[in-house]
Amino acid sequence: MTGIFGVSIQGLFGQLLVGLLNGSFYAILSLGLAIIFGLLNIINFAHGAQYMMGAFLAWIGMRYLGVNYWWALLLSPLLVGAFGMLLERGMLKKLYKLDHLYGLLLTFGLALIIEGLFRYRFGISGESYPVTELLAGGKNLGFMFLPKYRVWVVAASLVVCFGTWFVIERTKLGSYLRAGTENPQLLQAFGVNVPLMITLTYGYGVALAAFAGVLAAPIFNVNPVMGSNLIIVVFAVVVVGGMGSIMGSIVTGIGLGLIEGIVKSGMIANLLSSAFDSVPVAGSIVYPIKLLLSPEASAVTIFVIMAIVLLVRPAGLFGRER
Amino acid sequence: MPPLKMNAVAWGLLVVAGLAAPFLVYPVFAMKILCLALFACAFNLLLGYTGLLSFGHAAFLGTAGYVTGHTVKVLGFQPEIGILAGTATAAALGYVIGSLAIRRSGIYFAMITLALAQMVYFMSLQMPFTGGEDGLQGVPRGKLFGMIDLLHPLYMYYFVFAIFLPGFWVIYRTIHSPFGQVLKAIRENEPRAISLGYDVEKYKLTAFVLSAALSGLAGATKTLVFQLASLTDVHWHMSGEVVLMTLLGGMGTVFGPIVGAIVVVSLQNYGANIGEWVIVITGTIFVICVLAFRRGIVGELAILFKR
Amino acid sequence: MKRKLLSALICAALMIHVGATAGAATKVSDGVVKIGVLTDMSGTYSDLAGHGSLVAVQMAVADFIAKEKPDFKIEVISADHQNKGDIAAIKAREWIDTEKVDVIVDLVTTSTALAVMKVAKEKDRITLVSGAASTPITNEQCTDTNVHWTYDTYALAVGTGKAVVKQGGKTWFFLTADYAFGKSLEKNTSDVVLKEGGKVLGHVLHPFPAQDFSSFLLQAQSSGAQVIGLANAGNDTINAIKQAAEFGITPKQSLAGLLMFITDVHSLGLRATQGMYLTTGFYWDMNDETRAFSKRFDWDNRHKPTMVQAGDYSATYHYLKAVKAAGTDDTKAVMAKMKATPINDFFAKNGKIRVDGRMVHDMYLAQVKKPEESKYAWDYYHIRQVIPADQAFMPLSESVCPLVKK
Amino acid sequence: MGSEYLLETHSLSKEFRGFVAVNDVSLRVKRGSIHALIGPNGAGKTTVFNLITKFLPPTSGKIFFDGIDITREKPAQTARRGVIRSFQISAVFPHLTVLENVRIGLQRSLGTSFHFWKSEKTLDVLNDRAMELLEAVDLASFAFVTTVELPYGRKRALEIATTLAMDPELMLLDEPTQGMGHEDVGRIVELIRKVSANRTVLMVEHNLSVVATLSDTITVMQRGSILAEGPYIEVSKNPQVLEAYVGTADE
Repeated sequence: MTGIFGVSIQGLFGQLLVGLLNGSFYAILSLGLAIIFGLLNIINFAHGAQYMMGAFLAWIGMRYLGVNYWWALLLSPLLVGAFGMLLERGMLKKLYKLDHLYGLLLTFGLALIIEGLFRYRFGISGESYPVTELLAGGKNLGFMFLPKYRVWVVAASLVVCFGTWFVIERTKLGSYLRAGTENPQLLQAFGVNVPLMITLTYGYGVALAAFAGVLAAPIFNVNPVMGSNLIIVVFAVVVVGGMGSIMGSIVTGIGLGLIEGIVKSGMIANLLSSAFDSVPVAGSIVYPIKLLLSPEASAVTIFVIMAIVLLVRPAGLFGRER
Repeated sequence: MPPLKMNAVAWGLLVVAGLAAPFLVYPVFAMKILCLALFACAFNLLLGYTGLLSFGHAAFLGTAGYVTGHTVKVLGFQPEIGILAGTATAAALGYVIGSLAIRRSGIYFAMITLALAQMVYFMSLQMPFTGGEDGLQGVPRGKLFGMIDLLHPLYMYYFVFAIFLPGFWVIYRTIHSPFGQVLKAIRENEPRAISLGYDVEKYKLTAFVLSAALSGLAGATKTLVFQLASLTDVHWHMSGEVVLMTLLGGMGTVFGPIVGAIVVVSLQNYGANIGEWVIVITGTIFVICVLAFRRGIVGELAILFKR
Repeated sequence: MKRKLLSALICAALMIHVGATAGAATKVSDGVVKIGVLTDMSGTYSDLAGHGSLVAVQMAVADFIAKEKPDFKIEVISADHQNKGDIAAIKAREWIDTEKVDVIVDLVTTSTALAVMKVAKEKDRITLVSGAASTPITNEQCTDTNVHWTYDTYALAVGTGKAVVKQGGKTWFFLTADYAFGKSLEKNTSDVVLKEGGKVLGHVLHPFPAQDFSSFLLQAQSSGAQVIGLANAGNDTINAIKQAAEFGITPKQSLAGLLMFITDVHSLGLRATQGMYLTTGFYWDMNDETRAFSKRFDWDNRHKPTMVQAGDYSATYHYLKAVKAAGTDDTKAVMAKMKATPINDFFAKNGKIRVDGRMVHDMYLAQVKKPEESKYAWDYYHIRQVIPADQAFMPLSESVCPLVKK
Repeated sequence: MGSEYLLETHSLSKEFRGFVAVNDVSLRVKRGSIHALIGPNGAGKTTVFNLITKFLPPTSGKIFFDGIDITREKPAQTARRGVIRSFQISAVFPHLTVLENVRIGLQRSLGTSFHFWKSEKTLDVLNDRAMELLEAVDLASFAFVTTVELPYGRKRALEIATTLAMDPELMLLDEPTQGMGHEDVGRIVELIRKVSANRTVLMVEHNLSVVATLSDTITVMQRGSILAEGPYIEVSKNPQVLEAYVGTADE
């Protein structure tokens, strides 16, 4: 087998491809968080719970109402987005003048409530959502089997991510949004209904989470904790990308997926082993680093990256210094 | 009532309640409250008095627990040596994490502490001496100074109380010290504190290490109480719990975190039957605290008494 | 993961006073036999244990009273240990000190089981572990006041491993959760695979818990192994199975779930799990006895009992019988009686309790049905083979429990 | 004693991502003078302040205080040399009492600021000096009030008292009269005049009448560069300055 450090070229290719698939999930979730942070200055801890709601609504629709996947893809984000707008109007709104800390704590509490209610109703084991007929199966690329559904996930999330980026960075509506982050009073003076804009923005960010949830439903087990498993990682993506930076969150999300793929392949750990293990002292010095970059540590990879990025570039890769 | 008098009354209540507690409630339960109250007070030193929200404080609680457990169980030292070792390790870890984290402030500070604590969690899962998922079980309480058998619940309780009181006193004194004045100034207006010639990073780091050490003291003691060190104490949920205790009791109040710890631990203990609702109720408390009750229990009471 | 951050509000301890009029014979300390059900009511394991475990224990008590007409009172209390060792330990201590609890049942997750076993040993009370799975419970950490009732990782690994190798699955690759439990599951299984003449091609450790398994599955796939052993549990297992189907890994390579419950199969559906082999201590649809039990168990028409819950019933009943037979609730006497009496009920066949606390009984090798074979709700397994009690568990000769005299 | 100029900057520049906020500014502040920095919004005045007090690192150029190169120092270090600034928005510690605010300025001299084991009562020795300073800014009667409850103008006065507590050689005042009513302005102007005795003051100020009454020298900045420098009479006649201010000096 030809390969680098115990991983075949094909194997690496497969890992990168899979990494891209995961990356697009991170991207779409962190994009929602970034939009919300940009305008509301709130870290939306409930994002994971809202993602879970999206997936569950799709499942409920299918199970009880006969709503198919495509309708779910449309309806679930709309419903969850509307729910988000209610939260914004009812609760978040009262916190804008306070320390950012309170927004974080409130949404943290909301996440617990939502998750608890779903747990109570649906139990912990979760439910299974089948892949829609049209996207079932896959294609054998020789080095790996590529499920059609994952290709669809990548395509759909890239379209949504870059569409959102385009609207925010290149249109008049987007320019209002950006102005709103800089100087809401001035924008209000120009006759823009800023509170409404904030509500809609939060709704959109939340709807993005739900959209990701519906995309995820056929891949992952739909269960009440699926979001809280993911949310801290996505947080880290937003921080690395630069809080509130749209492009930063997209690029970092995808990039992290790719890096995770490489770490999970075990290539880096193997490389460090082959380079240092025979050297007596260096081997034991490198050991903890190797541990942090081994496949089983892939869940920590993002935090290592985050610590490094924050020390070198405090505002994140794409963030602006203020 | 003037604040000073109020503090004296609170101290009196604290000592009396602390001495009487094992005769009123189940001693182990009271010990758990003391440990977590000390933890919350140490955390409050940062959040309430320096304005730093650490989302990774479980790392200090848990690491100290493991080190103490290992020192006592495997290396066979006496309990007081174990506690010292745990506290010292937490302080050292606090120095490392603190030096990295205090370079940034606000939400970034919270995120860095969370990230570094996640790494500590991962290490705890991996290192052979922690027992991984099963934890470090059956840590002996041993004999204090080789004489007093700590297996006796009352002896153990008063030993814990004898750790809590000075620990809490250090926090109280720190808050009301020249150093505490500077911390408050940093919390209130950091750039101004800099422009008055204070190296705020050094002050923040000192406060961070102090807070980490005292959290470690709490974790070390907790390990002896339960004879167990487990992943629970390094998990980020524990970091969230300590935020809740502080917020609920009243951040930036001296006695608030103690009240918060009593409420939260009681809920945990006596509410053990509610099952799924546990999470919903916890979430609801968070929401209510943030929306309507930001001063916390002690903060609101203080306002009430002032009127 | 966010099992629960904290805990709960005011509780009314759930107690059922199902007493009988006092006779004379049985000497029960403080007049009542108190059973504490300590389990995960809200977290990851609340479906396979949780409230259902409490229901099962209550059924056992009710049946015992109806059938055996005891001359002592029995009470059941329960609590949520939230999968935290310290909460479990404090609850156990408090129960024993203030509630005078005589026996603690269920104990899902190894860390809580070990913590409570220590407390019970110190206070001379009995623990009946049904939920937790790790082998240290009856090995290096064994106590003489504990019975490990339902299953353990060794039994599952051996049962499944042996059967799969015999079916022709000679080459294995393991997907292992990166913590003590996952690693011991992998080790137990690979030992069996090697002993049966199979080969282990490699393994990959994954973080615990994990969501996306595609990277790890690709590695398993490229190993070319016939069988991919899943040395993990719960949601990790579920997601791995689901994604293996998605990536076309199954049915070309087959999966062996080393710790799977019927609740997992239920949530995955038969399409993703069909054909898988798994070892279980109990299946609700095995015979009239089990069906009768399961029908009564189903308190809200949504649940069938898992092996953990059925084991709770069996253990509780056996314990109460021993109390009656011994004429006392003294721990030493009851333990002696329990160990002396063989167990044969709807759950356990050919059961007996060994000196290390292991209750050995027949285990079953099940294969998951194809979707078209399933006729009604929860109709999931073919029972392919009975694994006799003396072969199902780790032999005493291999046990490192200090109670075992060699 | 050092040179005639207490503070000098040599070709100071600061760029933010391609945008030049401060361009080649060489400033000389005479010892014992009141020196005003004026200019339209966005001229770079506050950035110059931030550079001098080390809150921002310069892209190029050097800063000398009392003849010593302080370009690479940390902000707190520079502050300890006696360069004390105020901020555009009032820089007080809102939830400390008025007395405590001033004491924060005084307490560093005790050398016990890291002593977390000492009682804060050890700070009481500073109370007399603190009261003197409060007296000087007419705040003695507010000593035990929580600062957040003071009216705006009083907060600026408190800020100056705290600054004085540091016994600064060079005071940097960033828009000391911003957002004040007419009466308050008058009081602050008097205060600045009073405290500037034996000190050097560099201030950014928009209110030209304040500048005219107080300052010895004026530096006018525009788009990051120095446009003109000299006494008020001279500068106010400079055609370039007039041009820069017409239409923009309407505040």
